[in-house]
Amino acid sequence: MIRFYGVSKVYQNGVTALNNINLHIRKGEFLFLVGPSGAGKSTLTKLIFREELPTRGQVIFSGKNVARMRHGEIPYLRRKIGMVFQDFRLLPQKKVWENVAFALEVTGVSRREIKRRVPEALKMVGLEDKAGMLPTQLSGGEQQRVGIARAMINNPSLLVADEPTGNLDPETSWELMNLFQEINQRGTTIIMATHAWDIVDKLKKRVVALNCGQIVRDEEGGGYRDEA
Amino acid sequence: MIRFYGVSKVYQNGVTALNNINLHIRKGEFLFLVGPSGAGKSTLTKLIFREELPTRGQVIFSGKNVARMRHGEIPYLRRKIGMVFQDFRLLPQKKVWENVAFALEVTGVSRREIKRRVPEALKMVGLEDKAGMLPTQLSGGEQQRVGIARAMINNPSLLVADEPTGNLDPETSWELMNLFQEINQRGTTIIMATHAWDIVDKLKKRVVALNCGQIVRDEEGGGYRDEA
Amino acid sequence: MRLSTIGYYFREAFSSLVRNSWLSLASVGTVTVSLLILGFSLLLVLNADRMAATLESSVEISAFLHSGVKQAQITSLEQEIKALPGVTEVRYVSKEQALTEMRQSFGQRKDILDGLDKDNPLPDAFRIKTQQAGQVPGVAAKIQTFSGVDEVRYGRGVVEKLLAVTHWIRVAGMAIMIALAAAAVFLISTTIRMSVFARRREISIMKFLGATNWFVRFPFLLEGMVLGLAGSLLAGLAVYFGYFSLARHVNETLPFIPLVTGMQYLLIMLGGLIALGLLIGALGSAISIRRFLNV
Amino acid sequence: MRLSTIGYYFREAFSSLVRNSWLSLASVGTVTVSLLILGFSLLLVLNADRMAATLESSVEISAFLHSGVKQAQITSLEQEIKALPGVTEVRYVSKEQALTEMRQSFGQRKDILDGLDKDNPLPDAFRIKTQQAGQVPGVAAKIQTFSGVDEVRYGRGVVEKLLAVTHWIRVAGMAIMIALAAAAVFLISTTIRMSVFARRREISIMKFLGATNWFVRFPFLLEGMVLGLAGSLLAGLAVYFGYFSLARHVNETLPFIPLVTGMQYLLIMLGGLIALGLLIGALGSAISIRRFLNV
Ligand SMILES: Nc1ncnc2c1ncn2[C@@H]1O[C@H](COP(=O)(O)OP(=O)(O)OP(=O)(O)O)[C@@H](O)[C@H]1O
Ligand SMILES: Nc1ncnc2c1ncn2[C@@H]1O[C@H](COP(=O)(O)OP(=O)(O)OP(=O)(O)O)[C@@H](O)[C@H]1O
Ligand SMILES: [Mg+2]
Ligand SMILES: [Mg+2]
Repeated sequence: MIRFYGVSKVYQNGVTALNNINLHIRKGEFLFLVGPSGAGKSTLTKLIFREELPTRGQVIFSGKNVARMRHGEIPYLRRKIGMVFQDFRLLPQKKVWENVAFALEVTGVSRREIKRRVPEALKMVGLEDKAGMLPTQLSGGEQQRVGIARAMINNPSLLVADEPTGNLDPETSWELMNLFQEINQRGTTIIMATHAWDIVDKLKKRVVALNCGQIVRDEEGGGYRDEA
Repeated sequence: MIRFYGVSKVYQNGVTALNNINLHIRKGEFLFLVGPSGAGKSTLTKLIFREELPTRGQVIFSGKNVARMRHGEIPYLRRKIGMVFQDFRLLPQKKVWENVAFALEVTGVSRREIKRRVPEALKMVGLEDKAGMLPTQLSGGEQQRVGIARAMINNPSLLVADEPTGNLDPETSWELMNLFQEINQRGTTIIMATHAWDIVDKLKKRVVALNCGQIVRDEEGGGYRDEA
Repeated sequence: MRLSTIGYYFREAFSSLVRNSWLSLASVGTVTVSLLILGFSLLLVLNADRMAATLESSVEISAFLHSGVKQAQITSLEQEIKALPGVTEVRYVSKEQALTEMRQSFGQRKDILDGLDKDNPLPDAFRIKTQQAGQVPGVAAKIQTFSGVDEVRYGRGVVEKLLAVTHWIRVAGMAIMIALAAAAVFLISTTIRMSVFARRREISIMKFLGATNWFVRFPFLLEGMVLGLAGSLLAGLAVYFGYFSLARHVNETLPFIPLVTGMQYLLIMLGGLIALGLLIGALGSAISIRRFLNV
Repeated sequence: MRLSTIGYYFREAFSSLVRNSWLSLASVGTVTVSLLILGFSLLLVLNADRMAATLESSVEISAFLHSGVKQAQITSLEQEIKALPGVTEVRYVSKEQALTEMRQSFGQRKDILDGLDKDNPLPDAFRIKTQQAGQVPGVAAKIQTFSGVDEVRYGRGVVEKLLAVTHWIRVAGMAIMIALAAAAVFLISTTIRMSVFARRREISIMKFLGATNWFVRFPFLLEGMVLGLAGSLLAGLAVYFGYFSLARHVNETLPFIPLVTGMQYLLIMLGGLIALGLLIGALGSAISIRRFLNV
């Protein structure tokens, strides 16, 4: 589904965030992206949905070179990807349900359908009673869950979650991980950048470890730390 | 050092975030604030440095009623408290070192002193090579560490950290926890709201557990979960 | 475009107006104030131009005839002069009428001219007006060549001065209008750009969620149009009522000064103002948003 | 206030100007454009007022004397008239001078008055000017009572009309100035308020870090002053050079129209513009920031 061919990313200030990344993520996989702070995890996810462009190399999504895409194609690429952002990125002036609904509105889903699906999604993340609030009126963990609901509502073929449990208590984190596993079983590919070692260790999925912009480990069914 | 007397907080939209909180935090203590997402941990910390005012009850800091303080006194209250915010709250237009220096600048510390202490603080959180960057050019964990450096640079008598390790890998988290223990030993009172159960369990400090705005447990040397 | 999407555009535009009420008010205020200034100075220029035209039309040529010209020749001369291009009015003044007029101009001291009645030294004359003051010298030269005409006179220095002044009034008026219209466009589009700027992060988030450029742009465009329309309608109403009460006031105290009150001019002008407001509002939003869409 | 803090204020203000270069430019632009409009219309009003004054000062009283008044009495009459309050100029015109003047006004047809030389029917007269046109009726009435004075005349209807017009010019000029100054203040302070608004989160963060209100406010105040000063200096320079080249141009093509070019007026006006820019810049920032400081 996604292939990285010799991808490097050097930011404008000269920081090399990724260095010659080669990676193949297959359809239906569940992949953990781990590594210390500043290793390049977020940068890697940003290349997939074209928030950033690679400095060298190619990122291929469903056979298309993401960097070479025409401008008109980008929105359609992004609609296939559900993104959970590390910094949430909620629309500050929209209510919780409007934030979630927005991901449907961009695709032109009917008002009726929206009214049906948004409460469902909010219920999945346990926020059905916060639908009418603004993001500024939520706790950190609640904001994070709004972001998760928004990423999943579209039934995207790929879910990219950047540190989705950083502000959540262990119980809520596990509930969400069950949700992720469920949608993964229904066919959604999942890439999750995380520091939650307990989750990674328990789930035994494919683990890609980054360090200083390079892949230092790519292990099927691995743990958070290198077992070797 | 801090006393909560029958404190309740009802937000303008009618949400009861805290309900009749009675709590006494002594000088030099290290206290973990735990509880599920939306329990009221952040709200409790916000009452201490007067981001929010209690709806009922009193918050006493060093013998002064925080809510009754004159406007001119508030800045001096806040300078005694080092705050690590859940949402970082870095000044987006200032470089990393300027963000950290700002906490000194408000108190009128000389330029020379600032030039000496800021690199020290950045080194403590492992960001000495990011001093010249803007917050938008940092990874999530790096931003979080800038916030921690800023909170500690003033040698505050109270350090309030709201989820300070949410975006950090386990190794970096532990380094920071060692730093926290060190400054705690030097006399700084520490209140830390967190979901990091492994840290809470290992450190065996005082644990105050919140649920739905009420204190459900207050245990010296306790773990993240109720052992009973 | 799907119906649900069109519904979204309108809901979005209006709820954004309400949510950003402070920015909206500031934008409407700027549009109103800028177009008020523009509107009132347009009226000032219009009136100055009208005044210039009135002044120009008061310039007269006097053509004095040889003494003893026959009545028949006078009639044919009048026809000839009337036929000249640019001539709008020809009036015959006999020597007797001329003396009476002169006497009147002397007021109470008219006895000065008492001795002249028996042997009136004044000639018969034509008084001629032209369409535009600029045609006076040419017409005068033509008339000079007609037989029976002794001497042709007009306020030589005065006409040139007058033409210079009215030319200046027109050029300056045009320059003022262009400058003020540019200033209004600048002020309004700056305000709108600032209010878009304040929401640049929102725009980038929308793009990351898969919104097309038009999907993001359209509500802003609608919002800009509403802001522009509201501001320009306010300005238009204020100009309309302000100017009419002013014109009434001027008419009472300075009845001799003719202000432009023809509805055809005013309505065109007001229509132009409102169109300008709408246009800057819509284009300003659409253009301002462009540089934030590229994510 | 510590020295290090003062240093911080200045560094902060200037680096903020650079960081927010787009907002800064927009603010400077708005200040410049608003004050340009204000400055040029101030000059317009100033010149209209000057023109009104020139018109008013051209009103003259003629006092005709009885025939046969002695030279001694004429001299004392001249003294008496000069002593009247408001009188600025008294000119004696003998009957011979009057005839010569009249002849000149007849131009080529001056032979009309040829017969009058032997028996000049015109009286000796004084021509009197007053400080203000409004004093004409009073002065005329006074002179009428002096012995030796036969009749006093002045353009009765004309003076009243003139006074009405010049009164209007002054009132309208004042109203325009006040309205435009208010508009400039509104436009500039809206822009500054928007640029503060765009940084409201920053302000609240500073407060949470223990900054006093003044610590947050002062750099904004300095920044506002710099923006206001830059904008008003630009506007001042443009008005100054624009007006002088305009005045030179007018002077060449319309030498008979006296434009105000006295430096004392212009410098006061430019000083006022710059002070206004500085003031709105500083106050606008300080006031705009207030509602975001309360955290
Ligand atoms: N916009 C940017 N401009 C410049 N440098 C950047 C930018 N974004 C990230 N970086 C740098 O690139 C490196 C990798 O950043 P990235 O955000 O990918 O890390 P990460 O693995 O997500 O870390 P974390 O776990 O802390 O979120 C870091 O050193 C960071 O400072
Ligand atoms: N500004 C606000 N206005 C209204 N309600 C708020 C506001 N801030 C928080 N709340 C509500 O108050 C409750 C407690 O919020 P708080 O931020 O204290 O939770 P928390 O314990 O910090 O949670 P988390 O672990 O997710 O950060 C939540 O239900 C939240 O929705
Ligand atoms: Mg990251
Ligand atoms: Mg919280």
